[in-house]
Amino acid sequence: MNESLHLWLIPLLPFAGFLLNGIFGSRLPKPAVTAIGLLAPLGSFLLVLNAAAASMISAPENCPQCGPVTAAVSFPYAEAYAHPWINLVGLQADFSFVLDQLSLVMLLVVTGVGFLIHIYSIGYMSHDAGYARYFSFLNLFIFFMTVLVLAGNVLLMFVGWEGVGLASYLLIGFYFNKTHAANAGKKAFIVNRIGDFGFLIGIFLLLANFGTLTFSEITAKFLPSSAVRMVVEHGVMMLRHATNPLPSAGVLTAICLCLLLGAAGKSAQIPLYVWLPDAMEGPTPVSALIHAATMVTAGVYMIARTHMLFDHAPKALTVVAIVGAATAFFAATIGLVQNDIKRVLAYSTISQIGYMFLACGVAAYSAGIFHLLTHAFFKALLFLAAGSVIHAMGGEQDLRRMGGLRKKLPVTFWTMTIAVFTVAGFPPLAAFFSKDAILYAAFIHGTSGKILWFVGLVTSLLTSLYTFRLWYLAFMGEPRSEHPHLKSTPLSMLAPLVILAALSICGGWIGIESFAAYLAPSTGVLKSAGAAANPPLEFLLGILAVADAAIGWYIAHVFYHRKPERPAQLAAAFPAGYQLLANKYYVDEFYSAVVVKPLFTISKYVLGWVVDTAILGGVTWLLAGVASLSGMILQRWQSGNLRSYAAWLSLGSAAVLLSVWILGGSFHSAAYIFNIDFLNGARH
Amino acid sequence: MTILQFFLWSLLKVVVVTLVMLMGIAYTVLLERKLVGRIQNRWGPSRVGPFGLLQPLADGAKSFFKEDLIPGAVDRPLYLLAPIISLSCALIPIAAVPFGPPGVGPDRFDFFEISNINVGLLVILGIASMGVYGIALAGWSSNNKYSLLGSLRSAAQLISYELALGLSLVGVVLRAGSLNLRTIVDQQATRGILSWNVFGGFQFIAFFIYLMAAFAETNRSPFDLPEAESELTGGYHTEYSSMKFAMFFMAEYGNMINVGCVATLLFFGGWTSVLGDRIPPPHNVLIHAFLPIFWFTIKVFGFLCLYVWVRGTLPRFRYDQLMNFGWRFLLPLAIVNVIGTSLWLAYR
Amino acid sequence: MPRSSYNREGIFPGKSMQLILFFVFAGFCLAGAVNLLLQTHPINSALSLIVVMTSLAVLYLLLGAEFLAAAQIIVYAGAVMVLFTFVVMLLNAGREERTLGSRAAARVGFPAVVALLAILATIILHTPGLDAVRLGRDLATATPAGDHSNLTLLSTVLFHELLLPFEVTSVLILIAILGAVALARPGHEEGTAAK
Amino acid sequence: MTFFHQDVPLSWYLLLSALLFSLGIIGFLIKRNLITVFMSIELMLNAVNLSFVTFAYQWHAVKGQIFVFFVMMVAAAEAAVGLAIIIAVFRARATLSVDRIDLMKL
Repeated sequence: MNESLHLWLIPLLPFAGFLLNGIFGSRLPKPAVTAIGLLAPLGSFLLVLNAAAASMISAPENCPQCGPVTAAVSFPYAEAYAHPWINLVGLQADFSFVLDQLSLVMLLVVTGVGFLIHIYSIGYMSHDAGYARYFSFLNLFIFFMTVLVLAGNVLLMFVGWEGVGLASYLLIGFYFNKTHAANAGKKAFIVNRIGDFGFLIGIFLLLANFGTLTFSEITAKFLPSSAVRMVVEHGVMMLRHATNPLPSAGVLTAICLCLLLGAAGKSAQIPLYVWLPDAMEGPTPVSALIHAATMVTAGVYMIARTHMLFDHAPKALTVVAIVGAATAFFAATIGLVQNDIKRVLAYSTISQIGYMFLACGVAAYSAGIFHLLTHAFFKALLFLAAGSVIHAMGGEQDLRRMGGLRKKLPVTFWTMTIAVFTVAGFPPLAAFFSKDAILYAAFIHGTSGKILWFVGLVTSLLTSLYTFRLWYLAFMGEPRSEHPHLKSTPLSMLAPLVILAALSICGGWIGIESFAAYLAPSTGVLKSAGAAANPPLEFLLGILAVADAAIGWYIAHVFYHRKPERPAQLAAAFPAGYQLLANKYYVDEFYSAVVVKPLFTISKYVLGWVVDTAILGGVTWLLAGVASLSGMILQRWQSGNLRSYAAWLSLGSAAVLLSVWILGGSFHSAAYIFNIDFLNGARH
Repeated sequence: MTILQFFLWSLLKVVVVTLVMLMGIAYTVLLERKLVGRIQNRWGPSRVGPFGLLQPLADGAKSFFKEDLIPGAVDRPLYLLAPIISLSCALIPIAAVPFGPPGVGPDRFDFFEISNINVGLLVILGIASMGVYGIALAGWSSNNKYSLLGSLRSAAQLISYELALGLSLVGVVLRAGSLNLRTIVDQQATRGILSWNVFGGFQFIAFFIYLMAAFAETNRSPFDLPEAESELTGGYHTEYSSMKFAMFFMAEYGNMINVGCVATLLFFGGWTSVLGDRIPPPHNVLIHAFLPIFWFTIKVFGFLCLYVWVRGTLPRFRYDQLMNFGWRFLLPLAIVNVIGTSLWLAYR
Repeated sequence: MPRSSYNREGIFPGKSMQLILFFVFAGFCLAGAVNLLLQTHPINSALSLIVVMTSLAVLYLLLGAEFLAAAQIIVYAGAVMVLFTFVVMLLNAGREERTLGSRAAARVGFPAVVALLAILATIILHTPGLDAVRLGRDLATATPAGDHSNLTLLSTVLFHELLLPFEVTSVLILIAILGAVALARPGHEEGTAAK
Repeated sequence: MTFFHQDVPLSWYLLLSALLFSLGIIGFLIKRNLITVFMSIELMLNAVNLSFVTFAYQWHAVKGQIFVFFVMMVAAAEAAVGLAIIIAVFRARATLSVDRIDLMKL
């Protein structure tokens, strides 16, 4: 019943685009580069839509337990290629893609938003020298991201994981001749390495304790225990024996914490969030696609993917929740005082992802994914709008030098307004539903949940505060600097803005219940939804959320519109606090003092002088000496004289013949030397 | 028969055939001189004997008694070896040539062929190809630039045209399915002239190629560049005199005869009559024995006449023309012929 | 008349003929090979090699491989060696001078060769089954195919079982031709020294 | 006459081929002229061919002869290329002595 969806094409098209643009891009004319760069993601987007259509028929009840269904494609739908990809004792990793509700949603986001941002980039990068290079990198990112999402086992996912890291590194350092950009790229790369280190350890632990890395098999381990059970693998139901028993809770917790470290690294959560703000050095569309919409949410996706592990490790879940809440709060506070428009958005991103982690932490994965979806829309919108502002002001990013852009950039203004209201969480815009779902899920999550809920509430106040601050500073009031020439924004940039605006208006109207129901097979049932739902309470909480969003708006209105001098006074009143915030809690300084400087010292003195120069150098010198000495002896052999070669050759052949003869033992076997077996074969 | 008888008979065969061959060579020379004379509207040799029939003997005696001078700078052993190689390579191939059907005579002793080899054709070609050495060594050993150039030329020419020659024969071999000359002849005997390879076997292209290549192989005009007097004063045998020169001379005509024999065997039905097996073999033993030889000789004679005719009429090629003709025209043509023949045989 | 009546009986009847011919031509082979070593001028060596090859052809004939005998003469004696003599003439290579290039050749090589020969001889002489087979009486047994030429069998095997190797060899030869042309074309090789 | 009335043992052919092979090696060892060295290679090839034909006879196997056929073809190709190389070397070095030609680069 499973018709082939050709999942392999989804990553492959962007990869082809990457190769074409990367190799020939510099020689191709600009339109050709554009065509290649656009067609690749468009193709994979259409394929994803096709997959969605194929699966939508009676999609919700597709799950391993409920047997055959009437859909053209039943989830989880898997394609395996060239398998076994890795076939070692104890390690079986097929090169297999799996498509289920979760990965479908994620794919829609990645390819859809990705495609929009590709379009946007045409206008934004039009005057850039590295046009082809930019598009090839963007396609490369799409390729790796789709691999990450489609991966059927942790190992393949890790491949995509590293790949998107690479793409992000390349794109952050796109303007590699700017020192900041290069350093930012390096920073992102290194910080991600720390996270990936955790991820790797997690993978090893998984392999050691489960003996498999395939998601479906891991899930199977948790199914109600019986010697033989049904497992869905490669899209067919097959019997599989339960091998080694379930590991202990401690081990599970350890695994989950390692995975969490990886997720935190990729998704810029405490303690590894420091790279994201610097990542804003890259081109704005990149910030929108990679560092807001898709890549940074990969951590959330990963946690949702491996939820079967987290479900059985409550401690780890608590940690996830705490990390998420803390990140959300701190990032929001920092966002309050940033003056670079993109940095404000970066911190907003961090805090929003904090929300998602919070959701995952309270086992409301579908809520987290829901927020991921909406966030992808409005945050991409925010970034793109900011991008068009920057584009219009010729690269100006400082909020204090903007202002009064409302009339000059009407489209940008209105879309930005929609985005701002969305972020702040006003109904009926998308973020309202998702954030509301998260807060509700947190609230009903035991007593500790109440605290998390409160933090989330405060954070949403801060959120609306800093977003409206941005809004007022950029668009309201009078121009604080004369911008000589406002470049007109091309249509290719405006169209994505409008589309994304529409999406972030109605993206949430699905409603968490149906969304959660749809995701249920792959992320488990959402407790807060369905039976346990408590409409009045939910309504009350919604009112509260909207209220404090409104408060945030009011404060911002007072501070940045009616009495612009007030913030300065406030900063003067609490210098310490202001400095603390302005310097982002000195986290970077702390890291550099605790980690970076000692590392440099050790590397320079201990590793550099002692290990490298003395030990390794000495050993190498010794080896080289031995080698050259024996070379000096042996080189007399290679006299270059043909006849001496012949002499040694004949000696060697004599030796070989003798040895064969002697090893052969008897003359009969010596005779065997002669019976060249192809002769034996052709006896007549 | 006993080994002794075998030896005696074989000896007899060899002696007879060799003598016939030598005489043939001598009189081919005469034939050429007379014919060319007629072509050029003059009498050929006519003084010695009736119609100059004894001319060859006179020539032989002359060249035998002439002073045999050997230049000082030559590489002596090779200089002496070269003409021997040439002549022997011209005389040996006849050993593989059948003049008539087997089994005539006491207990199926093969009178009409010195040795019946399975791959007789290949043997003839091989020995003919050895003839290059005679010329090459002659030119090289006589330490003279004209000789060297001539010998290099002729060696190159021989090698180039051997390809075309061999390929042109492949068609015939394919049709007969054997390299045994007698098998090939028998297969042409069935319907007389209609089943000769050159007609019935559709091998006329092959024959044309063979003809051209044969002219070149024997260094005959229009391909007689190695001894182009105008440029090379005599080519590889410039430094040779008297008997040694005569040996080269004989070698050339011997080769002509060999080539003629091969052509007869492969394309013109060998010793079989024009009607082939249509007419029953005569009862008279003598006629039965010598009719084949008659036919064979007639055919070879015609071929030799053709040789002389061509020499009398055609001018000499230029060297590059020669090479181009061999490589660019004959060789592809031969390949096409092979392909065509095999297709024809496959779909017949 | 049927082809089978043309079979190879009556070339050399009698076993002693085998022996005589073997000794004669084996003698030629060895003499030629030794002469190849003794001669100082390459052209003489080439000629003696030709002697070796032609007499080898006769030995092939004795061993019932008449096609190979012919091929030996045509390919080796007729083509390859002509090439050699050509090159000798072309380069006008003189007598080789007695240079002392390597002591290893003398001190290692000759013992090695002697050892090799000794081992081979012992193995050959002590291997059963080799003396069992003897070339004898009528050569018909010599040809694996039996009554008429083994050419048919040869070509059958060559063009059915071993077709691919055959084609590959043709490609090889083509490449060799190209390589030869590319190498021998004057003017493009480094430092064109004394001509 | 008794001697003449015995057959030829195959081992004699093999011995002959072994002898020729060794002579080829010796040629390789003692000859200084590049062309002659090449000739001794051909001599070795021929020796091996002889043993192939002998075994083909012993086993009544045609494939032995076919192998010789292949060896011949390859030898022809080898001769063509090898001699071309020799010509090139001579053009470059103006000598054919293997003792003089002992450097890869000019």
